[in-house]
Amino acid sequence: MHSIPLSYYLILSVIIFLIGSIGVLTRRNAIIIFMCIELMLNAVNLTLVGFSRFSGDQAGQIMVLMVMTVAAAEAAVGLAIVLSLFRNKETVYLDEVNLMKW
Amino acid sequence: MTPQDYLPLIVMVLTGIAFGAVSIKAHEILGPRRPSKEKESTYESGMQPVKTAHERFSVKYYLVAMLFILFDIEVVFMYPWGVTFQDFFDQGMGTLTLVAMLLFIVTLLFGYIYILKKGALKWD
Amino acid sequence: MSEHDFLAIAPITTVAVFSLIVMLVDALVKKNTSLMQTLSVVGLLGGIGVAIWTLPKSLNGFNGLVAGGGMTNLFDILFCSAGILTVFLAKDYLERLGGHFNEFYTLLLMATSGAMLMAHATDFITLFVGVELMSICFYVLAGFLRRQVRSNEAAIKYFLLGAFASGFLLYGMALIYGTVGGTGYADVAANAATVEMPFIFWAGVALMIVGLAFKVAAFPFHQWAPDVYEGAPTVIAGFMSTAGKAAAFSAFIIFLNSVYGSGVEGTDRVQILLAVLAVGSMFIGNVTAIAQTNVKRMLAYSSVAHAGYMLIGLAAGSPDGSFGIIYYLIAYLFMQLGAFAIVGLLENEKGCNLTFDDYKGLSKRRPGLAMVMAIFMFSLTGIPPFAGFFGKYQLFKAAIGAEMTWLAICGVVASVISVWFYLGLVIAMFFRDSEEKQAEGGTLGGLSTAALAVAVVGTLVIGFLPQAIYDLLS
Amino acid sequence: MASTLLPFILLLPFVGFLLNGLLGKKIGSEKAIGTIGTAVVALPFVFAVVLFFEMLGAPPEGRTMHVTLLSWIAAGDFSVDFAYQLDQLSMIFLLIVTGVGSLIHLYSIGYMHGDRGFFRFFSYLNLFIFMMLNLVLADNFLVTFLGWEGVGLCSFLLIGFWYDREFEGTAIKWTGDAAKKAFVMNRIGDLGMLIGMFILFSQFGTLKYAEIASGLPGSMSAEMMTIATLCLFLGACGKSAQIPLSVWLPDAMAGPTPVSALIHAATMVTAGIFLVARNAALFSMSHTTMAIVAGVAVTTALIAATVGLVQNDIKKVLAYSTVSQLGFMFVALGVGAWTAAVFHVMTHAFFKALLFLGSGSVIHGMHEEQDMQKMGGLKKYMPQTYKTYVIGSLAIAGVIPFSGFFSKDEILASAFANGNAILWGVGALAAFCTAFYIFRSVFLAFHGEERFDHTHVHPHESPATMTIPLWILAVLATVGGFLGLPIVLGEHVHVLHNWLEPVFAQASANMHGHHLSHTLEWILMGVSLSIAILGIFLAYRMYVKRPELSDRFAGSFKGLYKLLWNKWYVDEVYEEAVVKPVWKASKSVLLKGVDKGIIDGTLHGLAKLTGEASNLFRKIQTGIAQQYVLVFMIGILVVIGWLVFGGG
Repeated sequence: MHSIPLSYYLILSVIIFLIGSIGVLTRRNAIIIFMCIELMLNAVNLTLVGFSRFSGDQAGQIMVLMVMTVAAAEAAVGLAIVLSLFRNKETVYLDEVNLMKW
Repeated sequence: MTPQDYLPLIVMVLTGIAFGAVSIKAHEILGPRRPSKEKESTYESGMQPVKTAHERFSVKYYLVAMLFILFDIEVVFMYPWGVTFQDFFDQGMGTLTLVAMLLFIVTLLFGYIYILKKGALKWD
Repeated sequence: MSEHDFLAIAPITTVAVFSLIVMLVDALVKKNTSLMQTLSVVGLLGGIGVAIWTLPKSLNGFNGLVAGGGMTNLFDILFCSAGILTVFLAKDYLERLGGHFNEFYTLLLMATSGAMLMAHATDFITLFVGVELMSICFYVLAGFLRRQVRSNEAAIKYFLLGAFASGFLLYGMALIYGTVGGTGYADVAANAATVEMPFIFWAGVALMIVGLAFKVAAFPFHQWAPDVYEGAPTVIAGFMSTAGKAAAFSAFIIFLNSVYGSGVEGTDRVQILLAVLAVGSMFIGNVTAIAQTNVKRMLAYSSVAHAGYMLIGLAAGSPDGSFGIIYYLIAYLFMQLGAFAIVGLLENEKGCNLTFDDYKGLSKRRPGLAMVMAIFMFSLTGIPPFAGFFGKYQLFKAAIGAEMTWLAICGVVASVISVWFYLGLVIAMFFRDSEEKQAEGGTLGGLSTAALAVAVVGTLVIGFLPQAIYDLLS
Repeated sequence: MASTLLPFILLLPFVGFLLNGLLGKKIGSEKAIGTIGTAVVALPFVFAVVLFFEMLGAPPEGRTMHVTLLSWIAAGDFSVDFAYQLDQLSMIFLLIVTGVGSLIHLYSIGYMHGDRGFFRFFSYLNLFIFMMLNLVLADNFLVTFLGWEGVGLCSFLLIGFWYDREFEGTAIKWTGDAAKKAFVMNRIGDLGMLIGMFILFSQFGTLKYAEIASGLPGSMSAEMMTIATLCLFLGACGKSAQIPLSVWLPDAMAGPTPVSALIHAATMVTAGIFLVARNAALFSMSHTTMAIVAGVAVTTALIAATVGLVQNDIKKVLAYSTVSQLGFMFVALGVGAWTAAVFHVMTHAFFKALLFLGSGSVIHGMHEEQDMQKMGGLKKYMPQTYKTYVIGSLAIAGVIPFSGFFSKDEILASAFANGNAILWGVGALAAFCTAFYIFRSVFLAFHGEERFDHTHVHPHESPATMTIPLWILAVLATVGGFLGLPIVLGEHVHVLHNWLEPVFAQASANMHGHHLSHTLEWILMGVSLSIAILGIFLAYRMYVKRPELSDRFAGSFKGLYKLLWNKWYVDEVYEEAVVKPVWKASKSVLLKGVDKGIIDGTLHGLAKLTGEASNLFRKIQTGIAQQYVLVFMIGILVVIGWLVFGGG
């Protein structure tokens, strides 16, 4: 049944996670950065589901549901924040937002 | 299953890609090109194009979209509830489980009343 | 399900329910500000009451999802007190800065309940939900003055970095879950010693430590803190830097206890790691604070240093250490919140009155405030007999108890460095005269006065009668 | 009896602090405030005297009393109470603090007259007394440390009392900076003290002096003992202004003169000596530490004294003199002459307070003029101040029978006996400089022609509230020495020694110091006396005699003045050969080089370094979120690397 071993899931999720975090590191647009973060969260979801599937323990999948909901809430808040920033500063590029430093 | 068994699949994918590429290229090569204003203009099913497609949407769209996501995603918790409800019911914990879900929905309802009263769903 | 389950989460439920009520009042009742304030305070007081009521019990509810009683409830009381002080301070401040929206109270209560959930959590799921509930409210609150660019900037930075960090936190949870085969701390304590893939387990622990270290603003994951605290509304900055830190530490303590308790080999590495983080935070925080000209930012950097002091307690990994952390957090709550409160009181619409120069000659203009501020500064420096000294003393003692005398010595050195800037402010207030006429800050409303009084009394009481606190904690 | 009186002794000053501090504005009248302020210190003095006689009545071994006011901290294994230990040692300090303290309070009523911060001043002084009493009466380190920090805080507040005045200090401009400098310096010392406390606690599991002393040597290795004691000594250096933490004291003169007299001469600065004396048993375990103490101390004594030679600000002279005298006390501690140290603390409290108050009265009469070059001939304007000041000078110079002679002679003698000739020689040199600079100040201020312009300055004698304390202190400075007559006059004439013997028994046992032959003691006594006389004589020559001589010389070439001529010539030669070099050396090398250059330089260098680091670190905070993410990621890699592969 388990034709595809667990390690495949884990490696794939690590790759996705890294793609996400590298995206956060390299992109300037706040919204795209946030998308990358969502990507990281979903990579984690993959890990959780994978583990849960192979250990037969349901908790992992419940956690995935939680993560999805939280991600949605974060998305809503995040977009609102970006919006209010855009209203004041006319930009969504993170490297232009450096009023406070040192 | 061994990798060999995937061979037909791979062949099919390659064929598909090749077909697409060839047909696009071929059309470029073979097709006659005599551009004119009408041809360049956007196709509005025969109508004259009115104004540019690039325009800002009202923030209301985003607002509603966010709210939709929020309330939509909550449904996700009802699936496991629905799946396990029968078992709880058999154990005689049906009412308790039902009350739990009702509490959950009521909490959502509070949120709904809030956005309603705050006028987040008003359009004009 | 049994009454145990509900008793375990009773304090959280109280505050959460009140947050919903406040939200509805906001939506349904007109002319409701004072009513909402009253309700918020009532809810938080209720939370404290319930917490005290269930304090003696040792509860464990919902199949190990949450715990209750004992230390956990102490944290509840801490969060709720911070919330009450913040509510008191918020009115004057927000009205003066033209950002008085009623959502503030709902968000504050929800953040508080999130913090409480973190303290109660004995399972990754509940911990994650708690962390996110608190953080999301903080994201909004940080950007609450939505017409100020600084506030927006604080919000966006906090939001992106925070979400990023919780991604790692979550990944850590997932990896640990996979290796120990359960999301509960109980599973960690039971199976950590016998995992098949120790590498993955330790990677998970590392990621969780990173995530929590971010939440407490510890070096090298601290860089968000100065910017966010500077940009956020001052009252919120105060609440975040006290209750937020406390919540993260409460989760930190419980999680690490489960790891230490599991008897898995390699916990010494965790201790060393935490010690290094502590030293880094203390020195980076204090040394960088020296060069600051903005008082709010100076406090932000120093809060990094204070996180470092408390990490010493974690590094010690002993009951003494946890005790020291709680003690320090209580002291820190009063002095830090009080300091931020005064900064907020002096701050005016244009966000002026924030640099050291603006504080020159304050003892002439506002002698009372200057005196109180001086007390907070001395306490933060750790000069006896003020509260801060005994907190530090406990932590350093714990470090010595854990054969980490060098760590205690680093702590003492760091606190000596901190004399420089804390005292600089006192000097400015008392021994300098302002060159030009100062832009007058806000007036001292009744509620703010009450809050300040509480903070001062707390600082002094903990300082002069530490015995009381010991009895409370022991 | 003790248990009933001690609380009053402790709490009365605190009550005074609250009264003056909170209601001072309301009370308003200086008389009332001054009376309250003085009474709350004078009453404890009376009580202290009562207790003293009670203690005399008790048998020597039964003289230690422990009083616990309230349990402060009791956390499982570890408990600290507001517990106080009244034994022979703390009794002496108690008497000094309250006695001298009340005199100076009395004096301040006149001195601070009309100052807008009058009530603030008195509340600070009362608070200081309270903290000082905590310091000297504590029976455990933590309460001492509480007082230790408290007095630091008060001195900080009082140095900066006139914060709006400019002030000519070493590398600082405002009195506020002087205050901060003092505070930071003290914190560096406290750092040492805290570490020492931690080590002791980790070794003995208690912070009670008695238990630690009885637990010695405990499980401590010799190295550990040395480290601990050295850390404590660092703390002592900070409070008692020993090199390298000495530079704050001269600047502390920015404060009002009564403060200089009370805090920076008589009481607070001797806290370091108290700390070492209180832990004599501990220190005597490590001969390394003792040697270092003696070395540091004697260096301080000499350098400070020589720097004192060239100061023109009368208070600066006294400040450096204080540093140097504290050096003498530490020398005594370093060679295990505990009694001598305490003895000198006492006599020094008398004569130095006297000198400071005298200078204060001069400054007062000269309308805040502190430069001795702008004084002269004040003898006839303020006779009382003059007389008392001379008495104080004789005492500090060490002229028999004034108090200074006995204490200083005992220190030098024991330095010779238990230390070595070098220690004695340097000490003697310092003593010589002391006699010289103090009388230089006498002659410059009170003798010679009047160098101030009479149009603006009208010198006048100070009011009775100021002169009375002067006289009382003068009497004490004269007779104070008889408490410690040299042993050579008989076994039991050294009252103080017999009094303190039980306290230091354990420590002295560790030191097994040897006694000098009586003849040698007589010789040393004679030497130190002649040194003092010589110094005074030289000062006289240079600041009083010589001008007249030169005038006469200008007046006539008559042969009968050949003798005088020669004498004058000799004088010149002498000055060229000896005085000028010393003068130059002290001015260029010691003052500029060591004091300002090395010591001050190092500390400012440290501060500067921290500042630079601070500016560097803040640049890391670029304000761009991605850069934070980068640091974050690096951090993660390190953490994972350590936790996963750290175990190898």
